[in-house]
Amino acid sequence: MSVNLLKLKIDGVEVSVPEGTMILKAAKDNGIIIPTLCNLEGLAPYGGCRLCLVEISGSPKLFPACITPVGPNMEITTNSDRLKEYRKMVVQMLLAERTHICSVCVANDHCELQAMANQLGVDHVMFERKFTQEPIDSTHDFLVIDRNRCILCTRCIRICDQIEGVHTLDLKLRGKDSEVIMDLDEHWANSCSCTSCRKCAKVCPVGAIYIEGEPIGHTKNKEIAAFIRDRRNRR
Amino acid sequence: MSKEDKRRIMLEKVLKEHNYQESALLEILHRAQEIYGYLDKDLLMDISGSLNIPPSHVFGVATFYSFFKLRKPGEHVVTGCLGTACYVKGVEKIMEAVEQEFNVKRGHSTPDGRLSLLVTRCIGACAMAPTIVVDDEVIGKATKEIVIQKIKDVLGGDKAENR
Amino acid sequence: MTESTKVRVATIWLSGCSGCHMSFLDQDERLIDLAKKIELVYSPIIDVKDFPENVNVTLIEGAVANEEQLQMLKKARERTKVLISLGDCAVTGNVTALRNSWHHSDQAVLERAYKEPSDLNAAIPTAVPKLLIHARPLHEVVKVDYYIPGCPPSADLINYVLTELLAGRTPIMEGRSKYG
Amino acid sequence: MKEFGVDRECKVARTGCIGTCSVGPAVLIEPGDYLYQSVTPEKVRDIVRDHIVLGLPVKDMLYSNREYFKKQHRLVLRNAGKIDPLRIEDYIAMGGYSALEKCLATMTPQGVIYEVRTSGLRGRGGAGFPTGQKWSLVARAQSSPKYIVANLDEGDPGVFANRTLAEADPHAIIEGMLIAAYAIGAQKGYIYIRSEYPLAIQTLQKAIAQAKSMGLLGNSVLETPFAFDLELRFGAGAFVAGEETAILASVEGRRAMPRPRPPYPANSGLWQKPTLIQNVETLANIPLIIQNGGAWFAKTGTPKCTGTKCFSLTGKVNNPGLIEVPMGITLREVVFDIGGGVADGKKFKAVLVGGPSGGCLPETLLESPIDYDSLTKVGAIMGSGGIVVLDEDSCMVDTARFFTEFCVDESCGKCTPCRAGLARVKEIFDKITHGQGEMSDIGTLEKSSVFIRDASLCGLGQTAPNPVITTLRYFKDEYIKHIVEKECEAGKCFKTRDEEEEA
Repeated sequence: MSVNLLKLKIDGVEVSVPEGTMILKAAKDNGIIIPTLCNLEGLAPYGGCRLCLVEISGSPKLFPACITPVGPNMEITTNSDRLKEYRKMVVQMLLAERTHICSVCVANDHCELQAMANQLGVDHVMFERKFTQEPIDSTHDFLVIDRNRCILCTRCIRICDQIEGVHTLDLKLRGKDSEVIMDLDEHWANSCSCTSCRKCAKVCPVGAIYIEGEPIGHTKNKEIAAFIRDRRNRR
Repeated sequence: MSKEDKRRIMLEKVLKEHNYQESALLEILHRAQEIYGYLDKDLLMDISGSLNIPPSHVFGVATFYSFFKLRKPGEHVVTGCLGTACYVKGVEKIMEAVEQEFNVKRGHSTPDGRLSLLVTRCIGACAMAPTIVVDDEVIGKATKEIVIQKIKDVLGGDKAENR
Repeated sequence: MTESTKVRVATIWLSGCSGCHMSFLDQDERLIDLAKKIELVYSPIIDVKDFPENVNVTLIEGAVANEEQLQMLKKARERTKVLISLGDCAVTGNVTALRNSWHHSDQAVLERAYKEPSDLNAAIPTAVPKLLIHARPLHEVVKVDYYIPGCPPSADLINYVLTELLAGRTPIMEGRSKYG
Repeated sequence: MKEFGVDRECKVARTGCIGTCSVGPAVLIEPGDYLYQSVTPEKVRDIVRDHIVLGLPVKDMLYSNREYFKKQHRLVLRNAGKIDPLRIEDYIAMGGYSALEKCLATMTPQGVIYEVRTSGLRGRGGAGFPTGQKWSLVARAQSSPKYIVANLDEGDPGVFANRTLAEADPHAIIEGMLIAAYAIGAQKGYIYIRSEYPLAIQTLQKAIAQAKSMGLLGNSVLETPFAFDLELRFGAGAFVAGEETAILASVEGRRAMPRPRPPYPANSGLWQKPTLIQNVETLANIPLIIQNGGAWFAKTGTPKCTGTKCFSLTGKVNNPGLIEVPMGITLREVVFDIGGGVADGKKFKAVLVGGPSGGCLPETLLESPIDYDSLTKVGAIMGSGGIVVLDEDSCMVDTARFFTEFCVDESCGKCTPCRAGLARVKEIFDKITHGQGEMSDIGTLEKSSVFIRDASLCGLGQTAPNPVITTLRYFKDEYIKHIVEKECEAGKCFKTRDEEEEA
């Protein structure tokens, strides 16, 4: 099977990319990192966080790079002033949405949201921060979920469904009230389907799901989904 | 046959009608709510098993849509329409009056379970705004006096029957 | 450079742990260079009673948590040209804002702090200024010109920001600042 | 009627909504289009005696505002009030299903699409995408089966055009779907309808059953090889489910969360198969286009926006109701000529066009013609056709707050701008309407609403800031008054907590 290569420009650099590749991946393969929080290689793209928005010349709209495939002769801009400004907005809105206090968080220094804020120069949040009282569930032997730190990226839900294959996790309610739940919104210890595989904790970009007593740097593993998927595909 | 068994048979019929299709989840939740009045966790687990879809998925769907009730509603249900036209025409004042008169907050039931006060985002009767639905009766061009009297009537009606 | 042409700098310590001030002092020998250009006119580390007029730069550590601090912050803002939030408490509320989650009254916060943990003679001290309902970052109360996040911000970062400002440049925080 | 002995010459018929809801119950007497308003059982006796027996219309009970109908142009609502929606025979008697017959007997699918293209019809769901173009995309898509979804999830508060259409003329929707299905090669269709519309659901259920028994739906439509089956799917109280990709998720039995496009539903819709999603009002236009030709249809409206549009006219207006007007009519004509102006002699302040994510337009923009492009230019949208008139008693800050709150409640929560952003915008409004606003809040509102518009995933988030953006553009003075002088001229804001509890 021959792969059709497409020619396009990313930030002015001409590149050749296999047809069907998402812009995010195409950029990464050519050394351009587009920020994202919800996307994770190996999981189906979600398009929710809106950090990876890029401009494609000829369209006034912005496109999520994680879920928009490359097209022939596309001219993609990944880092205009407007995009930088909007990415800062996304991070500010996420920081303001729930209780994000880096200094007392298990994920301090290993948090993708924190790193994103630092990288983008979000030196303050223009919105009044919410200090939420979402339930913390530490009933499980070693897995803990603190929903006050959740950014609703759904990586945990997707890896539970797409890689582990049990779909213990899902979202309940909608909008700002959305929460990650186990089964019928049970305590984690009472979950009828959780296999305690820890993948959710491995891919959580923040400190919302973590393993009690284990250094978080040890838990986190961004490659796990891509690795398992890749090996499965080879079979 | 107990009431519970009868309901289960009705539910089974609904499930069968839809061929136990995953995609009919919304329809089945609708019908289950009609049969049982509300959707408790046992019922959701039952549906999850019958359609063979994960419990968290069923719970996620049941809570995403505001029409589904996961708690037992009151015997009588008053629903205020908070659509644009009703809002502009002052439905808020009527709702506040009802809340005060019957000591119930929107989204909740009275402690004795006799009355639930709910809100909806538009029943599509905008030219009759403001509208309030008391049980199944739509009251158009409502005033707080009319609505409160109507609620008193339906609440009082039960008492008379009981006697 | 004579005293009168030096930049008048103040530092304030509101609800914070003083770690940011420690970090400020961690600039070590760079402080000597700094001292040639600035005059420290008000700070917890010098003995000046009232916040002076005509201050060029004020660095403020800590969140605003009580009435006294609120008045202090407002006064500082009025008398300062460039106001800088120093550290996570000033920028985000940080640890001092943890109490915001409980949405209690100030009384409940005091009881939690002074009565519940103590075994003996539990009492709320009378000298505590009245708490605000929420501990807030500075920019929710007054206009803030620059932010130096961090818990604490590194001495390098503090030095960078001050050096840039003294040189009349705008500090670039992208990739430099660090929360937590 | 028996009493007067005219029961043989006259037929009492039930019918769908005529559109004059504010003066209901209404009775229409044919011939002559005599419409009686606010009828009661006692009054009916007078009407029958004077009008039918003596031939003298009862003048003081007639619907007084002839202007209400004069400026309207009823295509979609052609049968509303004229036929009994529960009788398929009535629909057929008015020429119903002959367009379908014409298609199946004399036209190729390409020919049907050509007519629709020629008509210039654009999607009535709000976005205004050219219908013919959409059809050819689905028709050209390679995989099968193909599906068609009729969108009757009229979630906009203050809008009831689709409900009226379904209740008054359900077969027009079904016929439109059949023709569309024939054109694109679909064999299965769903009508996705809000569960809040029980009468419309019943009407459609009956209509589908009748169509099935007449051989209009099923394995062999009108005894041709064309097969088409139709099912109803019920919404369950989620505004976002009206969005194109969210409706697909909902029909599949999932949470109605939109997904980014591409891929477009035309290529990958229901169960990843090519799917045509069309608003029911669009579909109801189809039989007319086939009957009379695309060129005939294109004569109504403006060159770029052909045909008519139904609007739910509500708020502080004298004649609220459902209207259908040609594209290009001005807002002034709608509000003042058809609507009869502002109720109770109050002063006009603004008109909100396009539902909760529409724009608030001031009096100076009343000359704007109603079409997709002109409305977008002034910051409003066609949306699903809601027009709410606001008078001097309405506070624009409070209005923007109300719609923002609506969108906060209805956001699905998938993307950050809509979920986290709108909630912050609403908090800023709460601050301002409680007297704690600062001038810097205006800047924050402007910045965030433009960001939410540009960065949100779906139409809900992208249009949700419209009321904020337009009120900031046209009524900034009111914001400043609220913030600086803590004054609300309409008297809506600045209730203290005590006052709120008292009320």
